[in-house]
Amino acid sequence: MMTAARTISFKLNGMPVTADVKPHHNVVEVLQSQFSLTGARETCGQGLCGCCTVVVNGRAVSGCLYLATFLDGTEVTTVEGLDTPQKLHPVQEAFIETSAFQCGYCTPGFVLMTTQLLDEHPDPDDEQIKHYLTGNLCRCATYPQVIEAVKLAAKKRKGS
Amino acid sequence: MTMTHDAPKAGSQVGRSVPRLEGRDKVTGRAEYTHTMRLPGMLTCKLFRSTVAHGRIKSIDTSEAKKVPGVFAVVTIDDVMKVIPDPYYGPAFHDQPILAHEKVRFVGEPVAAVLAMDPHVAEEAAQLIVAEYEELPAVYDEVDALTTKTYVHDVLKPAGTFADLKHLKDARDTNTALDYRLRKGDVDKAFAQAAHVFEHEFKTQKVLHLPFEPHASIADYKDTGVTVYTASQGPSFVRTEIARLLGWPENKVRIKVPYLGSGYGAKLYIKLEALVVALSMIARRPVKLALTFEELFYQITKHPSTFRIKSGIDKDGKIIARKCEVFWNGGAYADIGPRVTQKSGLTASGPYEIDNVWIDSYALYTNVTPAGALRGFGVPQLVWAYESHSDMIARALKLDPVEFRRKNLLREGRPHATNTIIKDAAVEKVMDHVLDRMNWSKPFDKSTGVVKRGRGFGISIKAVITPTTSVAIVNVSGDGSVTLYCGTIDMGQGSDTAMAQMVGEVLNVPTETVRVVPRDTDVTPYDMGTLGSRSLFHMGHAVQRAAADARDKLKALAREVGEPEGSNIPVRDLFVKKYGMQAGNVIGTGIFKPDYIPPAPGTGLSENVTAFWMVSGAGAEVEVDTETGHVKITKLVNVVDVGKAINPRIVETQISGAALMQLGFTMFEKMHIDGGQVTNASLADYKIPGFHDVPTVMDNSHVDTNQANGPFGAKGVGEVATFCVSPAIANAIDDAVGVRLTELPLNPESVYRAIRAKAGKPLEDE
Amino acid sequence: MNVSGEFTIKAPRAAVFDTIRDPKSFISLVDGIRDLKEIDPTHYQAVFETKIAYLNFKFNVSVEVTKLEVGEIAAKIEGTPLGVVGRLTATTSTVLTEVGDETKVAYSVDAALAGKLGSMGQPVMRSKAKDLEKVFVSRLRERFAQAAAE
Amino acid sequence: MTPFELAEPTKLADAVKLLDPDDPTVRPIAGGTALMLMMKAGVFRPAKLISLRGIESKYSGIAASGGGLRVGAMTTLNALERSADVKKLAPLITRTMLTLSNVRVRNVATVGGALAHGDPHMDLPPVLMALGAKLTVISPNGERSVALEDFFTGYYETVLEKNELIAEAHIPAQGAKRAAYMKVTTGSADDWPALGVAVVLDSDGKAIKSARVVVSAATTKATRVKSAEAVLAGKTVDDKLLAQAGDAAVEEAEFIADVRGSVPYKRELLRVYIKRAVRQALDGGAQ
Repeated sequence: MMTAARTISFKLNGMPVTADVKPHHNVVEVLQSQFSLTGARETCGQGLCGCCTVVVNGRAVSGCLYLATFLDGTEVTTVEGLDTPQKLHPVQEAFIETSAFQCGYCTPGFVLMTTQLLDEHPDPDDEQIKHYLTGNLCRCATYPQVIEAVKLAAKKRKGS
Repeated sequence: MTMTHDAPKAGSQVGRSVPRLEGRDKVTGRAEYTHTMRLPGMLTCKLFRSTVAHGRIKSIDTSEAKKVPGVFAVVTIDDVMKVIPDPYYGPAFHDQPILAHEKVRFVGEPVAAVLAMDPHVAEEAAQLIVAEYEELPAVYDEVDALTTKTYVHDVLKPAGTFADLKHLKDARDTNTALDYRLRKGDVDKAFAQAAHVFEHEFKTQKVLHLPFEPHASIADYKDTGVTVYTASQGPSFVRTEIARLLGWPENKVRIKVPYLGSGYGAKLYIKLEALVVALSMIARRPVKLALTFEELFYQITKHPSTFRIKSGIDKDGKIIARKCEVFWNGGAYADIGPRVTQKSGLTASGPYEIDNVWIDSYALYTNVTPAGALRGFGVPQLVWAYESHSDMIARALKLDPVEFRRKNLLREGRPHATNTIIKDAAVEKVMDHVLDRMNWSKPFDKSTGVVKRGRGFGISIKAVITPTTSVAIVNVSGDGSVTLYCGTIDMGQGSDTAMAQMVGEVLNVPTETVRVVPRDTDVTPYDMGTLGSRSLFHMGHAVQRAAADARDKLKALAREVGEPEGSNIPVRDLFVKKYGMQAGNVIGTGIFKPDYIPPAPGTGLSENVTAFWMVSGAGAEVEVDTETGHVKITKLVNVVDVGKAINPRIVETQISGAALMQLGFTMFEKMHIDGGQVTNASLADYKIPGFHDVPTVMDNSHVDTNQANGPFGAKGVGEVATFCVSPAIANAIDDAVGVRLTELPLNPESVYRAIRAKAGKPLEDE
Repeated sequence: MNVSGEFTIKAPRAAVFDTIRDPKSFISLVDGIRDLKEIDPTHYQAVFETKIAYLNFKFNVSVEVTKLEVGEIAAKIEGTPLGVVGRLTATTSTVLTEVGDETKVAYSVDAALAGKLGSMGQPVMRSKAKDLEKVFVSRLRERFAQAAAE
Repeated sequence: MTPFELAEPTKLADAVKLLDPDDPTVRPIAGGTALMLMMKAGVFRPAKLISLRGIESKYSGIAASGGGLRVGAMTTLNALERSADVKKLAPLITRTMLTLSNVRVRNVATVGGALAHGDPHMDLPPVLMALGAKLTVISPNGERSVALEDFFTGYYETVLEKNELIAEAHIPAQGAKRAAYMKVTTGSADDWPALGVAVVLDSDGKAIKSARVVVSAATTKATRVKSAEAVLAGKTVDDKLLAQAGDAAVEEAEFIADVRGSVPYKRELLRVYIKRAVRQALDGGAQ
């Protein structure tokens, strides 16, 4: 039984880390407050917009609806874990090259979901893209450009 | 085909699809936004909000909240007035208190603020505050607001910023925050002479911006000065207003704005900034207020509107008279509503040449969340009405909707209703381009089954907010690298990139090498605000001038150090020649304010009412399910006159994004309000467009024109593609199933009810 | 939010009126009202507690009887939920009409819920209101069925 | 959100013991996607949550058994979506998963949670109900079986006692039956439905032997409309019959108005979609 803060351990973008969390803390606030990772953001707070997307044990989840304590023992990837100082992830490159964002607030969620999409469907058609990304919303409505970005990313991924 | 950007290069920068300069920060999640910022020692604020639409505050009991462990302070207006004695702010009226003062005027108005280190503690404590109100009658509808005896404000307090509001000073017993009038010719006489007169009423619903980064501000107050980090579209205005509230010179107030998780007008003028400054003064620590998504519904919305439009048509199909009465539902605080009322009001008669025009446009206070500008400054509400009206007239007179418009279109060199001569407004060209992209002249299969097809279009014009000022600085460093200081906020529209392209063009450097400094009023000079598609034109001019000034100074420096005319010496070497090492700067400055003649009192007429005209058109093909009222948009054509496109790819995404946003406002977005309470204040119940709402075919383009007085021939584009989407779709629905909807949104139930009503079997109410 | 409807009770109008006009008798018909306090003959206070699944909502409620005539009762209700910022306001009107030896009860409730519950919970509350209505009708019927049997 | 205790039992039997039959502030949490919404809105403040994430793995599995499917309550919707057994034995479920919420929710939300939450807008209740699913429910006092059609009692309300948990769902194989689930949105395309209609037909061509028809979303709970089923049973499908089935369903169902539509409009939608769902099932819906 836990009542107050407890220390959890997990792998964050490949690095073993620990965090002190209380049961009512969600993943987004712990990433922001304890790791200064602000790529996952809470917008709608209801798991509908996708701005809070993080990948836990290889599966995308809504960080705003996910209790941080459940990260104990998992492997977590955030958008900050995709690139290296030398090179952007092909999905990130594709988003830049197609201008598949405007304000950029929802972009990390789209980028992470696209990496998952391409893992499952390396060569997706429009319907697969729309279906997979339907839980990501963009108030700037760059949807047509995102579809272009996903297709370009698929091409880049095959090339690399 | 995938359209990607052009590779970096020197030489011509303008007209290049340069990838956004901030792209890398955004796709890696490292771009900075106020909502996710933290300062050491910062307190978090959570608000206790009114549950009454209109009432006098009898008491506020904060005692239980103060007892919650971890609560630093609970603040009401009494505490605020100890540090800011006159706590009222606003761009047009000083009507909005920092926290509710004596009265509450809408459900959701902030009444008390709780400060704590832990946001969960603050939130919990806010739930324990109890306020008692003496409830007053409330007014919600904009037309009622004009005649009711219920007054939202006891006395009106114009801010003094705008000359045309001065006559409202100390006005009582009114909800009218502005009554704009235009009088041209003699409408009554013309109506009497008209062969046909048509009068229709159109309504728009309450919708809101919903920036995905909700409003957020952090204030760090010190007796020597205050720094505010804020998600704002107008840091210069915030600075002026905070300085006024504090009785300080502007130079003690520093406003810093990182990237904005969009704005669309939601973050204009002053929003949370006055409150966080007051709280930081009280707490003597940094204080952050970041709204939740739900709280956006209590911050700012678009104006609902009622538009009564009446047109007199002669026997040849020429519009000879038009009377427009527009009622704008401004909510509890004026915000920038009076400007919406005036600046859009003056184009209410549309892109048509009409000799006799009468326009009354009223900004009205009501007891709902305040309304401000939303991607179009009121123009989408007007176009919705006048372009629906155009089709209804053409249909009634059995005229071709194209030919009816063509007969009446405003053309180059002709006077607009305001008497301003139309210049560089490609109205007919845009319309023809829409029709071309729609294959309008080709036969169209309307289908005879359960699902019927139809098509429609619309055409529009807008005047830019005039006159406004922008200032820019271009700094060439000792190594030749170039830095731009400008106050335009890049909230996703790509302004940093476009401005850098202009600098690159003038100074002949690749855009990618130009640094655009993050907005900070200690550093970046004045700009009126990032709004109304004004920045590319106004700030673009200032930037172009600043860059040209720097270029001229570099030339002067070359002469000074003895370089021959036309020398290709690298800039770095110039500085070395001058200072003996890599050192020094060349600073270029640019200021722009367009010419303008204010509308004459009484008639609203002016021969120079706008710095430039914006023009857009849209066409829609729809499929209507006659059994359910569902409308599928199979094709949406958007055409905009942008002058010369500085960055074609960004222009295209702006057109596409604006049209899709308006598609949401057209088809389903609506704030439901019951007894003053918003009942769908969440993304679960207030839906916005997603992937599956994108029309099957989106066809976005801009016509190739030149804005002769624009920087590099360019003009604004951010909001223009919103204007015609709503009437184009409504016109297409009418074409498909013969029903006319006059109120947004065009949701399935509304369409279905109209179909049933037309069949003489109306569906019963609830 | 408006909830309205009508039903008939096998009892004379005067008897039905007496049952509804007496606050103690009235609240025993409504599920979840307790701790009734009379302030004066037209003002009352009570606690209203309702459950939706595992969610408990408790309101302090004040009632003002605004009309009390044979055949018609109207009241104004204000409630404050405990522990969450909100406000419930309602006006109700009940009209009793004689139909032969039965009484037709026509009621209409205009309710508004402000704050958190109002912004997110309207459909649930609407559904709850329907449930309360059913309980009310069945308890009223039961009472007169009992009265008839006695 | 307010602080609460968290217990993480490793056995389902222990989990039900930790629940309190009289204390509504003690709740189980599985995927948590729905519960978190209530907590974040401040309408639910738990004293204690019992996490079911650590319970025996058999409750997270799908097995083909006795001509049907046994689905553990902790099975994620994602696992349900990908299961070959589900696709073979109840393809209607696989097809429904395509448009059920979004990938992130399906990755986390569980079958038990989606049922126990009792939200009338969810897709799984009408579909499983139309397929004739039964639930095994356990409490410290033992277990009982509840037909899904008897499970829901109202908006967010079910027959579950506060110390009961769903252990498994048993879903009869669809076999040769024709089935369809259609949902209608009136806001954005990905809105919660204004109406859901699930039909499972035992039929021979257009001749229907028996039918199960379930309405959801427009009503306060997923509901079998038996009068419509009776209209269809033993008849050959034509426009008239479908109209009669629609009328019967509209008569029987209890509608609720919300931002997605008025009651009269939802009635009309149901008429239309009973017709469309039956036609879609017969024309090669999920088989």
